[in-house]
Amino acid sequence: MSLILIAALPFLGALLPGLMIRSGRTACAWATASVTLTALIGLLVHAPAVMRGEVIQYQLEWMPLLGLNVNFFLDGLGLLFAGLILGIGLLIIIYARFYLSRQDPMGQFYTYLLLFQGAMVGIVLSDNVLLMLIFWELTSLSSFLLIGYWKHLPEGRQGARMALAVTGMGGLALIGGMLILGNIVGSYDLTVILQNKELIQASPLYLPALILILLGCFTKSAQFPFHFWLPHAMAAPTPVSAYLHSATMVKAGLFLMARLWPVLAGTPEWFYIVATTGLITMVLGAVIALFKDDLKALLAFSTVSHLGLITMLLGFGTPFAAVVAVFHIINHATFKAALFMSAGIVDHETHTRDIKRLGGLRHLMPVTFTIVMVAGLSMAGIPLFNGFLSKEMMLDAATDAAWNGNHWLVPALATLGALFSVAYSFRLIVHTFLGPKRDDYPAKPHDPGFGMWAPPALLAVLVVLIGIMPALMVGPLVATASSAVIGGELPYYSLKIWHGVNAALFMSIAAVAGGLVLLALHRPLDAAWIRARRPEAKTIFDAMMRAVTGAANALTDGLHNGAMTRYAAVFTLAVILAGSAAWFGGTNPAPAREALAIGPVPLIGWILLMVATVCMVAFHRNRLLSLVLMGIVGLIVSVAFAYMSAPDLALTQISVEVVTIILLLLALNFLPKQTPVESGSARRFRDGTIAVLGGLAVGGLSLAMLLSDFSQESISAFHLANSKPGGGGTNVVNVILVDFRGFDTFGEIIVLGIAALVIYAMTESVLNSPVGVWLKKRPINPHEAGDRHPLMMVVATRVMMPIALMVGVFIFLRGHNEPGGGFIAGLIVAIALVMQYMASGFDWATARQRYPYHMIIALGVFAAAFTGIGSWFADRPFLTSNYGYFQIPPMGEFELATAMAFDVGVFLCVVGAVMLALESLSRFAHRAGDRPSPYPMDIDPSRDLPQEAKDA
Amino acid sequence: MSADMALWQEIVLAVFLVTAGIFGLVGSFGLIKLPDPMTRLHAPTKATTLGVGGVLIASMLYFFFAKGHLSFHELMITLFLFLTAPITAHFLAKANLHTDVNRDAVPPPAGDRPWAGFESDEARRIAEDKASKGA
Amino acid sequence: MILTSALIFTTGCFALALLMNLWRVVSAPGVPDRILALDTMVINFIAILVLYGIIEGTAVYFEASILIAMVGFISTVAYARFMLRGNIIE
Amino acid sequence: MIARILPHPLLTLTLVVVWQMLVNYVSLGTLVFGLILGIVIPLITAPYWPDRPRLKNPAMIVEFILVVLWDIVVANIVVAKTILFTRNTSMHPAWISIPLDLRTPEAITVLAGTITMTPGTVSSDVAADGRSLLVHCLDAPDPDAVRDEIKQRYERRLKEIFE
Amino acid sequence: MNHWIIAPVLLPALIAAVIILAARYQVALQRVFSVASTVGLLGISTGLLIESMSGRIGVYELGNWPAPFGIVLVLDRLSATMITLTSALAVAVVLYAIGSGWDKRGHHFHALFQFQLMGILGAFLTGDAFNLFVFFEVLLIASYGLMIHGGGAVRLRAGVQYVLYNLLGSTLFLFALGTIYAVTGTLNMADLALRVAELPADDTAMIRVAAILLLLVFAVKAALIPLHFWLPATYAEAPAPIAALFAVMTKIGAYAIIRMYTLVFGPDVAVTADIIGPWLMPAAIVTLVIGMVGVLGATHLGRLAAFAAVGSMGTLLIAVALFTPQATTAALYYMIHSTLAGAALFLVVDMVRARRLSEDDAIASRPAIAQNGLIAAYFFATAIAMAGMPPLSGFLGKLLVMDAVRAHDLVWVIWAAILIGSLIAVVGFARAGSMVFWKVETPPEGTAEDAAPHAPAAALPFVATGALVAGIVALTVFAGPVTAFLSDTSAQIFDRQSYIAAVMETPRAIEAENLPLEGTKK
Amino acid sequence: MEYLLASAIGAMTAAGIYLLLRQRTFPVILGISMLTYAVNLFLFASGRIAINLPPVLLNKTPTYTDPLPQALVLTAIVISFGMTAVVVLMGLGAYLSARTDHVNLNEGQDDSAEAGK
Ligand code: NA
Ligand code: NA
Repeated sequence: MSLILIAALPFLGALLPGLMIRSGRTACAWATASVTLTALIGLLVHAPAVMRGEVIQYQLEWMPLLGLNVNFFLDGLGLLFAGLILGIGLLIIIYARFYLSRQDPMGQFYTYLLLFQGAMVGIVLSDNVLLMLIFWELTSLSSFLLIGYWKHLPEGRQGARMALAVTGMGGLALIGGMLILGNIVGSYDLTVILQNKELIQASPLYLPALILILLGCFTKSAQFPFHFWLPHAMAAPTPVSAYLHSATMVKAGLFLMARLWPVLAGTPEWFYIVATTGLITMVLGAVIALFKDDLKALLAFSTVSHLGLITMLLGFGTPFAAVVAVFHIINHATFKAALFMSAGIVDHETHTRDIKRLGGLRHLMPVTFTIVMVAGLSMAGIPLFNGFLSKEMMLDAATDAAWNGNHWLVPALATLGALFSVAYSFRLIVHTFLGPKRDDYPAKPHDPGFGMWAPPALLAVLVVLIGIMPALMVGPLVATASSAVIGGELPYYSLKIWHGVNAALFMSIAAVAGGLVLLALHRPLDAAWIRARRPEAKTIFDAMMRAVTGAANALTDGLHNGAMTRYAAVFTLAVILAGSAAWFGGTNPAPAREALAIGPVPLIGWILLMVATVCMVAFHRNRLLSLVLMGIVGLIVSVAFAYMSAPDLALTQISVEVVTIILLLLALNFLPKQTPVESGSARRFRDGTIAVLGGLAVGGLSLAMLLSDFSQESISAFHLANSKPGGGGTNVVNVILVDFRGFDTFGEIIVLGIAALVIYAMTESVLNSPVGVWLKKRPINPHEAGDRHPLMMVVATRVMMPIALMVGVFIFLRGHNEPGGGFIAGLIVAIALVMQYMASGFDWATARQRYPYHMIIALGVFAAAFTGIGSWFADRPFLTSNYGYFQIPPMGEFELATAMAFDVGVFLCVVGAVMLALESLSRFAHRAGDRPSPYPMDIDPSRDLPQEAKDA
Repeated sequence: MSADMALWQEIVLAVFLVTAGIFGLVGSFGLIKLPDPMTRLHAPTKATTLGVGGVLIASMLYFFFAKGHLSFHELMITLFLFLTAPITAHFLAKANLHTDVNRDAVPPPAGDRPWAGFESDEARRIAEDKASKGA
Repeated sequence: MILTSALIFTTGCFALALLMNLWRVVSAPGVPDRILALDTMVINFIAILVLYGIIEGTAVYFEASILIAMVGFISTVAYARFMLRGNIIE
Repeated sequence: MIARILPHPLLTLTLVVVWQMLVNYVSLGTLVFGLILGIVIPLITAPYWPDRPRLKNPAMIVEFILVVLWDIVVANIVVAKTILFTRNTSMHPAWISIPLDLRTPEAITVLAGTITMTPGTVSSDVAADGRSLLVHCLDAPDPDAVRDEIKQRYERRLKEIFE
Repeated sequence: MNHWIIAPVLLPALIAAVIILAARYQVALQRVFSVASTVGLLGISTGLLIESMSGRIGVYELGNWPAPFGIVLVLDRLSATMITLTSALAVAVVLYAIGSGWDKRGHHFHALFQFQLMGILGAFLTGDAFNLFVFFEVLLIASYGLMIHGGGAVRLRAGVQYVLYNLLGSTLFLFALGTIYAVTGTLNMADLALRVAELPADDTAMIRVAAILLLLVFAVKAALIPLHFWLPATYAEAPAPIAALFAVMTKIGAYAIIRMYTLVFGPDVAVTADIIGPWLMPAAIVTLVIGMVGVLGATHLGRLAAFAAVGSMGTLLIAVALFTPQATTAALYYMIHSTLAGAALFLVVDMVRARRLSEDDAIASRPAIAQNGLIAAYFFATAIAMAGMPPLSGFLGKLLVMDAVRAHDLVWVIWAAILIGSLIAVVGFARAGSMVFWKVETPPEGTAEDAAPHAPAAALPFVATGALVAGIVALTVFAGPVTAFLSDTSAQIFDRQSYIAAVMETPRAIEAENLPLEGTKK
Repeated sequence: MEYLLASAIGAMTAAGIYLLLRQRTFPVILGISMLTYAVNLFLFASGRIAINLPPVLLNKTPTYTDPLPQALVLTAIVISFGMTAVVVLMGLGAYLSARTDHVNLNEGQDDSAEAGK
């Protein structure tokens, strides 16, 4: 079977459980198991070849640009691990079928499990470190789901998060390490990396890479000081613990250390970091395990300890130690998985995992007892069981290790670790199964059904078989796997029970003896342990997480506290600072242009503008006054435009100005009329400083700009030259607007149209909310003057509106050749309509409005767009204009330009948008009691006249 | 301003301009000098209108003298100002009546309903209802 | 020469008037006074623009003048209505 | 029919004139176009001017305009004098209430506008029933005289024109 | 003549006009138009994308005026990629909005949506600096309306801030454009590139100011620290489908930075070389960190998603700030990824909101929501993507970025920021996900029936969100071909000459009648 | 002239910024409007200034001022008008809905608001 298929099968299979769960739990389990079994068979097919020393490869390009490819290879190490993952996985699937209760969503469980399995297989088969990283992180994610599987348990959620945080952190460090590694070698392919030991170890980046990679390994394999997550992950259902924490996930770190052993090991850095960490972890884990009353916690810490042991072996950096490590990986997987499953059985049957509430189960659960005894003795390192073999070899390897020249430290600590290992292993057996039967078990214990005990039993059998016939059982596997780790000649070693009388034997005996003594002394020691104050990893972690989350929250909410004033201040300062830095980093030549003379008229304008501006700031709290002052500023600006040869701008500015003021007045009607004093003087000083800085910067930039010349000729020379011959108009600004840059104008009218739609939509939503109800019900302001629709105003409007419309038509028609155009005309017409609204009121005027403003906007957009599209029929781009002169007899020569049709669109859009906006806004003022006025004016004495007098 | 003109033309123009300037200035001065809002209202509505009117006539004459072409634009502005000035004044007077004026000092109208600005919406509604019932 | 002097004089008058108006806008005791000052200011601006047209000998500023007149009227009315009724379109 | 096409003939005339002023020169083309607009625009705005006031005596308009123009000139001089040379303390501002004989809104508006543009008076409000006009005088030692003059000089003429 | 280039701008504009003209009050009709337009846009964009693959740069001279005098639209691989991404996102978002009923919560949703698309697509296509401003405004003003769609006090207040902030941005844009025009006398981007390169050596201050101001403008859009303050509240308070669409809005900033600072102020333009990249990089790093810290510190899902968006912009801008072809490839890949993932995340957040009693999105336990499992799965997938965890495109994008910065001076800082940022995000997402989906409250007794959270039955939201997730998966699976295309894209981006040549192939000036221009140096 | 224009632009910018930093929507909007005036003049000034040379080809002046910035400013004026309209309305809507016109989200309900009565 192709390697990619082996890796992909669990992922593809992950879809099955969800589908199969409807066919029942057993069918679901079988479907899941068959997936794993298929993959396992596919793997084993390759075993003979791998045993022969071949390396099976599979390559598929994924992201060649990055060097991330779907490259897999299968060597001895991969075979060993993949076999463990799939083999034990198969047993776990069967076991879980019986372990999980009816309430547990089994489909989900198997899905997560297969995802995890796939990720693990992916790690061990990857021939590309980036690919491996993906699988690596996937194990973190899928284990997050598995650990948190019982989501109603807070421990499950917390344990899952903790595991994810710690292993996730390691995984991210690993990314850094792998990238460096790939960087040094120039390839992310593992086979390439593994051939470049010298290059890697000589690189100055070796140490950072090593540290980052080891961070990944240590966190995954629960090495001190990252060991604390593992026990908390025990909140997971036991099949998960058995799988993840005996055979697979925690072994991923070991796998990676083994995988990279050929290129990373052998340096003092490697030795001191890896071996020391392993040693400490081994001893610490064993010590804590002794004092754990929870079966699974005990097993978890024992796992920590054994992982430490294997890490230490890999850390020694010697080929022999590496072989031992591989061997112990196999052994640990077998006995620890069996023990976890048995612990699960005990929990399942007695409804407790507390050793202090157990004891005497030997009689009630003989089968379980047998399994636990076999596996437990193996864990203790008692002869005839496989754990003994690798422990002896470990002690042997430890005697060869010198720590900073000290030859007894490592062996002594290794023995100490072994001693505690013996103690907790025996405690597990003795305190749970031996002793008198009790009558206060939470549930009546008995052995489970075959399906549940068979998987651990099978492992127990393996424990014994390997223990008795190591060479026969696993000799070839150890050899191939080890040679893959070492990447060269295997050292001398032999897998057998009796190695003769050597140092290791004495250390072993001491460990067993000491362990039994410790067990005997357990009660007082336990009391002392409970009394002793020691750092609780979970408390520390929780406190840290709380602190970090709290700090994150404080920082986030503190920075983004919704204070617009601060955001604006930061914005302004950032712009000023960045702009100034850019300016002072460059050079600015002396002024090239001579300043124009200052005439009296502009000087007056300037004085007025400055005074109005200053007053606006000074009196800004009086809102009406500041609005008036703003109107003055606008007026001066538009006159300034007129003065500075921009009549079109003057017209536009002034007409926009009045609509803006009307808009603001409509709004101000509902807003407070005064702005309260809220800023202290320090704050005002700060704001003033920013304002002055900004003013100086902009003023300075303006001056520099005004006194300099274009460095190259401006493109507008073209516009001046082609306005008449190309665009058919003499008002170059208008020709630019409707022709040269008509597309800008198209966007601009759409902006206006959108503005009106937004205003309309918002008005609707406010008026349809409780606010609208409140607005309608609000009492009439007794301070309002009477006379809503004054007679004089109405009459004046009747005359002025037609005149204004006429002016609008005039301005529109002349726009192409003289100042004016659709935009200004639109505003004038809108102003005329507003006048009507102001005179006779909203209801009366709206009732006489024949075309909805929405429609006018849309028609405007259409007119503009279809004028543009029209040019497609002449095979010209959008908005290509054409113009011509036509004779209409009584009126003389007329110019017609398509640009004028475009301008009609502009006109319509402006009228529609302005009116829709104002109309929407004025609807706020409607009160519930308001009657639509039937008359254009409130006072009309002619209504009292007899009918004939009116007709006369 | 390069056009050549006869002296009398210049004098005529100057008279209009100077008069206009004086009136413009007086109007704005009155705005500051006069004692209460209602009296202040008189100053600009009249003096200023005439001031700007003078300038507009001067401009019309200028273009006629200088270019021989009678411009109507100025006439239009003048017309417009004359049309709007009373409305503006009317509104401002109403505003003054509303905010600053002692209502007792204002003589009552001939009929039984008050000045429009003094009649509340509620009172107007009642009066209108009564009128429509009577009709 | 006469014309030039007259133009300068008149421009000066209206300039002074404008300053007075602005002063009034800022310092007036009541809002109607301010609106009145603003209205006067607009009219004086028109005068200045027309004078400038004479000085420059161009008629190009008339549209601006017409528009300013129209717009000045509307905004004055709007301000006054705001004073009177709060709501300017009802 | 004519009324439907020309709801306000005088307005049409005004618009034609306005168009000439805008275009700033007179030709057949501009006249025709102005006429077209003068007809079309009132049609568009007709809904906003529903009733159609008729002029009884249009010839009087000319006389009325001349009177008013003269009064405006006088008004300005008077007001300028008052501003410049009368001490604030020696002024006699006064309110006067003018009962109206005019009934059409257009006529009342013209009267009010005229009052505002002429000597020392500003029309300030209309009575809620439209039967009186409130006028403020800048300096009127004898308010009744002012009232009579307004009625005599302007309202009488307007009455003749409009009603 | 290939008129298709302008179709992405015209189609939504016309459809919007049709909607407001003919379907103002018929939501069903609006939906039909809106979906048809969006799907049509996707088709057109895809066609243009395929066309752009040839490597030829398409230029559309509006009004038949030659560049630089008129406005041009330019279709190159970059703009084609961006419009396709936008159209694809729009299809998902519009379907979600319809399925969730969001479009009925106020007026003019579909019209504004189409206008918004017009603005975005126009911004990607235009080759004119001022026209870019216009399209920015189109998309912004439509976004204002969409942001406050549905109303409500908090949303309106947040909306006011959003508008005010962006008004500042627009003002700054005009300052920058004024400065640019004052120095160079042109607005066409290709012409600008030519002219900036020819600037006299002693006259650099002004163009430097222009370059930096423009950068700040785009930085506002791209939510670069310290100009990102508009984003969190806006994204958190906006209707979710709109927040999802906004995922592409920040990318406009990034796009504009890539475009402007490769073409006009490229890394080889000495005048500005020392201020663009060197300023952008540290800010991008801080953005990343702030964003990820925000993910951890968030107490509401909306804010969490918003800060995830900020963080992803940080990562993206790190890649952009290098201004190398390799890093730009990474940036583009990450851009596509974070658009899809960020949008999907917002939709998932909305699904949670829609099913909670009070429509709140607090990261706290509540009674179990309907379809908890499926939504949790979506959340898990999008969280993985946003946090940059394997196997989804976020991880690949992150690797590409990290790989691309290897040679940079700040490589260690960047790597640390990216990796630690990912870690913080992972923890934050895990915390949020486990609180919201795992830790469910049992509803108080007796209220079980009527207090049962409403479960919108429609499948459309799931389909729409699923489509985005599928997009992420596709982006992951086809990372090879995608990156190959993007690599060609960045090669084209850095080949300024071909862009300039394509746009400026018409004669530089047609001087029919030489009218002197005041202020132009001769 | 250039000095007058530049200083006016600077002054309006300063006033705009100061108002922008106020805490209520109304002054902030006025501040933005001031900034808009300033930036429109700035953009206009990018074509430099010329007196009495409007780019209308009917007036046969010897030269013309730069028409392009004028067209740009026109577009900018229109756009900023639309923007102002929207923000004014949104500010009003926010005030009516939230009973406060504070621009800062972290400021609580405003009891002084007229709407609250
Ligand atoms: Na009078
Ligand atoms: Na054209």
